[in-house]
Amino acid sequence: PQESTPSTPSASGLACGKDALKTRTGGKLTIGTDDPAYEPWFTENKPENGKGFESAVAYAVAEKLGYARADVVWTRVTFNNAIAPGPKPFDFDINQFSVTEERRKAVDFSSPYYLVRQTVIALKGSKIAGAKSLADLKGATLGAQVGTTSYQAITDVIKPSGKPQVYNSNDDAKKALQNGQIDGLVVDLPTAFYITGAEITDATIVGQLPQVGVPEQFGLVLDKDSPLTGCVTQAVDALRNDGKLTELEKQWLAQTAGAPELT
Amino acid sequence: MSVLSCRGLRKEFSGHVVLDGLDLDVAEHEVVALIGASGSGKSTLLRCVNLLEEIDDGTIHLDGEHITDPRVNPDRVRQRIGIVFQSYNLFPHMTVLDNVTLAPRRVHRRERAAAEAQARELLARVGLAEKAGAYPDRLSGGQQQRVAIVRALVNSPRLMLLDEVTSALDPELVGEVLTMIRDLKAQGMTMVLATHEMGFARQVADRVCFLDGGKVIEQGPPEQVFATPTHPRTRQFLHRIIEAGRL
Amino acid sequence: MSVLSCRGLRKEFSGHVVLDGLDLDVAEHEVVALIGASGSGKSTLLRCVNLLEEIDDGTIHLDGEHITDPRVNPDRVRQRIGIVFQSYNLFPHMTVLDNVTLAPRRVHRRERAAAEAQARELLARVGLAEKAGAYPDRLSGGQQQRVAIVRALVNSPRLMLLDEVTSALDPELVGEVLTMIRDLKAQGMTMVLATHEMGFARQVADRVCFLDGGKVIEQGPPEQVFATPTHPRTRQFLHRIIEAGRL
Amino acid sequence: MRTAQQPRSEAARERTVHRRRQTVRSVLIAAGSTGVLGTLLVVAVTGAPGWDRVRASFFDPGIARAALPEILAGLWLNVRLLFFCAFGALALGLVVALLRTLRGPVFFPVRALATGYTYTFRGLPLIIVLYVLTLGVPGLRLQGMPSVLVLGGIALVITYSGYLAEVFRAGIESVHPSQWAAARSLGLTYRQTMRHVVLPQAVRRVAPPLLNDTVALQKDVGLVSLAGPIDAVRAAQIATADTFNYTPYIVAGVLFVLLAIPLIAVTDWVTLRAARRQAGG
Amino acid sequence: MRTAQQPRSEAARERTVHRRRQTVRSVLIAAGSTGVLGTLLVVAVTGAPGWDRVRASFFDPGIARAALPEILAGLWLNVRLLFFCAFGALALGLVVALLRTLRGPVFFPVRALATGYTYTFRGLPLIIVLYVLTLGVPGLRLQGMPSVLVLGGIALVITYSGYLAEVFRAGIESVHPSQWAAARSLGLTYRQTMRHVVLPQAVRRVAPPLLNDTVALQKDVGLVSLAGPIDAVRAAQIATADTFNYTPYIVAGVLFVLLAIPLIAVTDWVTLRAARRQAGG
Ligand SMILES: Nc1ncnc2c1ncn2[C@@H]1O[C@H](COP(=O)(O)OP(=O)(O)OP(=O)(O)O)[C@@H](O)[C@H]1O
Ligand SMILES: Nc1ncnc2c1ncn2[C@@H]1O[C@H](COP(=O)(O)OP(=O)(O)OP(=O)(O)O)[C@@H](O)[C@H]1O
Ligand SMILES: [Mg+2]
Ligand SMILES: [Mg+2]
Repeated sequence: PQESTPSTPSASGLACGKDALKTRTGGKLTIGTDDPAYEPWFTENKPENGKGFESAVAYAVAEKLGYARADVVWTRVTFNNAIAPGPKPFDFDINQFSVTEERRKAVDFSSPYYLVRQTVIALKGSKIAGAKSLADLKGATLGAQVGTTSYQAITDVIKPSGKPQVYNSNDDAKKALQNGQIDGLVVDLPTAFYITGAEITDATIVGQLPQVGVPEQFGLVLDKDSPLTGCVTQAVDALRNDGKLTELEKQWLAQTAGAPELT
Repeated sequence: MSVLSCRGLRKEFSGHVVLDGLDLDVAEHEVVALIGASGSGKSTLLRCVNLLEEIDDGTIHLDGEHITDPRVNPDRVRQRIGIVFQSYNLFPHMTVLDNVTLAPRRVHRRERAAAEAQARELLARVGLAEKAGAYPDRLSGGQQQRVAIVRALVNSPRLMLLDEVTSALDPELVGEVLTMIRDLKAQGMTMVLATHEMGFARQVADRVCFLDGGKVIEQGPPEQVFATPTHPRTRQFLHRIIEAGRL
Repeated sequence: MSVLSCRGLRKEFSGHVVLDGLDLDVAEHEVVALIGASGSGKSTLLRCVNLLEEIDDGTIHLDGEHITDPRVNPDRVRQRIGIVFQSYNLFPHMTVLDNVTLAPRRVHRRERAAAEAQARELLARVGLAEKAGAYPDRLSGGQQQRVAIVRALVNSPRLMLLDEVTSALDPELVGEVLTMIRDLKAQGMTMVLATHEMGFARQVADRVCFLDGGKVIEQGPPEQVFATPTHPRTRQFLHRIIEAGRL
Repeated sequence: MRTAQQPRSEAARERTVHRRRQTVRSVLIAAGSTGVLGTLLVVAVTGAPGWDRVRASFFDPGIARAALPEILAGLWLNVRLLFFCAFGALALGLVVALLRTLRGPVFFPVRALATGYTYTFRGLPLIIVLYVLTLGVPGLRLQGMPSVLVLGGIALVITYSGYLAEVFRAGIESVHPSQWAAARSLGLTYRQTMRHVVLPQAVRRVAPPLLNDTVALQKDVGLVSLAGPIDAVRAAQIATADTFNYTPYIVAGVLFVLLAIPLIAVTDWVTLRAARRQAGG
Repeated sequence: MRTAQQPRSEAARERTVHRRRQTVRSVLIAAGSTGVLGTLLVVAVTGAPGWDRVRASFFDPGIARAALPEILAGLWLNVRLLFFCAFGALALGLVVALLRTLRGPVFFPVRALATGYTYTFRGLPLIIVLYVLTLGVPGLRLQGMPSVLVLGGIALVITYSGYLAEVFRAGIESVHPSQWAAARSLGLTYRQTMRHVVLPQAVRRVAPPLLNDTVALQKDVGLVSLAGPIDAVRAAQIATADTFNYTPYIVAGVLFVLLAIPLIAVTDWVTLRAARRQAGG
């Protein structure tokens, strides 16, 4: 994950101070995320409290760019709106956006701040709770949120025989899992830990899906050709290099190690 | 014994008294014409006799049976009385034959074939044999009215009530219906008819009753009532009718 | 010179010929009654004269102007002709006063005050002064019909066309409208009226025209046409009317 | 005309007694049957095996209270959107209907366009129009692009005006030709007749379907939340996500029904009056 | 009755010539105005600054072809749901309407329930009913819980039957009281009159709004997709999320409109006939 993606403009030589940045509101940094904002990425649906991994990363980036906590303004944008083409109401958005080439046609990404794996979770008594391989999942009814890489993982990696179920939000999908309407739910690993640990306690992590192609990474989303992309990338790189990202990961996503691998 | 006997009939609509102690007797085979100004209660009287309106006082006897007794089943009474309205009220979604056979089949539970045979015979008698399969809106007003009469007759009623059966018709079509009613009279049907057409009343009625103030205030053979009315109200009414060119 | 002059009028509805070379002249101050069987084309003729129907052949002149010329603006012509229909056709969403003043205000661009003053005067003359603010559905049929006539009169038409103006009315309400038409006649209004009421024709018409087969096949003063019809069709028609009790 | 109340004959007295007895019996029966049915329903519902879970999941007063402020804030968005969209759709629908009833060859393309418009937007699910307008169109980055809320409102107006245009047109067609004849025979032009005689009557005739569509619109305005803005349903959804409890949906539903009841009552009243008038005519 | 075609007089010939000239002129004007308007539209649209981007984002044939199979598969779900839900809602709506028109004190609670039903489900957004039934109710894990699709179908049936009940009731009320009088005077009972005389006429009267609601239902059945099943719109959404191109929505929209056109055409025809009959009556 150290290599920044090639199309990211070089940050060197850019003046990235608070005064030089052309943000939406001068002197303020507007950061977007969805409503509700989910754990463990945020806590209590309050991005402004600085708690939760993504909230902490956002404030760290802001700090690197020279913004005090008070200069950060949060705005709420739905997942699908944030990555759709079109003008953006934020300077950057942090909402578990996986960096993909398709999305890059519509928006800019910063360099990645987190390496993610898609994970299948199921109720403990479910027929797939003990699955060891992708083949064990073939006959299962799986669900995911629309427009996510999780859904793509179902259709591209697992390729189940039945139709996947698609939901507007992870909440609906979780409810369907809890109701037994789907056998398994695909989400990213930290979310999987949070769901199984705090939300649906009779659910368990079945396993992580194998990585195909480039590793999946989360990046900050910026408006296409945003003048800030270079500076934000520079800030994320700096955080990675000085070990801050690892530290925040340990603090907020500590338990995510050790999920079984599906082959 | 009279077929119909009304005693002290009283009917009001929210305080507006329409019938006010009306008495009327109709003997078997008799044809009685009700005349009177618009709003004098002719239609109301007929609807009360058919139990379509609840009366407020008085009694109605049909063939000696007290039909305004609240314990009487009105559906059974209505089967013995035929009523025909000014506006025909055929069922527009049914053919002529279905209109006529609806009551025999559903009320009297007769076989379709038997009911239709009888209906066709009656229709043929009034010159509508070939209209059996037609829908009402394909018929002239006069034809529709004849079907309505046949529909009432098919129950073999003891008494026929006819409410302005010609007044929605073009003058040239009135004749057909008149002929039919004259035939019914010849067959001995007991009838009460409300009408604005004095010519009609004169031609078919055995007795003319003039309604005013909720009562029958003058009655007698048509020649007498039309030629030498005794009550001033009757004279005034007939004068207005003559003025309008309709006597 | 005649006010209205029709020559060789022809009108068909999808192949069904209703008017077939009809000629009719109406002199100033003359009242002409059109009679004839239902479907003989009386209404069609009146609608053609008012340019509500396009004719298929022939010409119509109004005060010597060729009004069936396709280059003539029909809206201008209609302002000079008043027409009243059997079913009144008042505008139900407007008061009597608004009904009457609509044309003066919108077509003739008159001041509201002036238009209303004139309308009130006309309404008062026919006994409807206090009904000016009422809506049509609060009026009796006779009152509605008088309003319809006033609405046509307020344009000061050269010619009034009256189509069965009494036949939707209760017999007791006919009188009011008859009186009004007699007054119009006394004031010298030129009128053509279609009617089924021979009594009405007899009372107000200077001349009666009997329509049959799309033509006027007999005409003359009412006494003559009713008493000694010459054409066999006329005799037959009058016979049927008498039979229905309406002559 | 007397308005005597006391019936006088023996028969009448007997009938009155009978009727009074029947009235009393009716009230008793009504009360009794209501009680029986009510009890049966309550027992059936609360005695069902899952009732406790239903109550916990759908009728939790604490959660209801907590969610209420957010849902009310969302509802305010619905109300405002309803207001503007209703007027916009009525105006646009009327214009399209008038274009569709224009006569004369010059107007052929306008008529055809108006017809195509009504077909397209009556056939197209609102949600597609919403997605295209709120997610797709901003991507074009045209100048002066309005906010998502305005775009969503436009989607609602466009979709509903397709219906309303047809409602207006049916109203115009339902005005009796004799009204046209009466107006034209007075010398009024086509426009004047339409404006002063036909339209006022047409609008009155189609008041019931117009109101019905307004009720439907009230329920649909919330779909703009698919594009981001938080309406009442979305607020309930967010609250549900917090608590994993469906009470917020019930709260939103009750608020919607309360909001709709006056409109529905007016609609029913107008509809029945129209139905009875049709029956009476 | 001759059906002569040749007019005979000078005036008639002149008028015929004039009319023929006008017909020709009309056709020319129609063609001309269509051309002009069409050209203007095309120039305005394709010449607009963002047209290239619009075409690339909304009208990409390659993406349309790629998305079509999935969208068609989704549409098949819509069609099946429409079929079952339409029948279910019609049947339930009729039952509720009949309950609401029952007379007599015994039926008071039934009438009240039926009234409450129509108010509630006309006021409640479909999306709330859908959420509660498809995601909330299964959470109770009652026995014999049907599938999401069936639950979604039930939500649609419940919501739409609220409307349809009112439509039927308006139809029943619009049957002239004289029809009741005529049937009762023949000795038919209330039930027989309702069944054989009133209902058949009522249904005919309300055919236009019934059909309209079917068109609306066709557009709404897709909302069950929020509970998981993939309908046409959802399929388009998935395809769009893959490519950030809105062509799949356009494809879905075109399919919906094509599917709806026959139904809409029938609806319009029935509506106009009814409007004209009302005008003619
Ligand atoms: N259902 C009703 N509710 C209230 N008033 C009614 C009702 N039916 C009739 N009336 C009133 O009762 C009076 C008598 O009406 P009815 O129809 O019996 O008169 P009629 O003699 O038949 O008149 P017409 O010659 O016009 O038919 C009228 O004043 C009428 O308005
Ligand atoms: N718009 C129309 N389309 C087709 N046929 C029509 C139309 N108007 C009238 N007719 C037909 O033209 C004929 C003449 O009708 P018209 O109304 O002029 O007769 P009328 O003499 O006024 O009859 P009535 O005494 O019944 O009023 C009838 O056969 C009628 O069916
Ligand atoms: Mg009467
Ligand atoms: Mg006529």
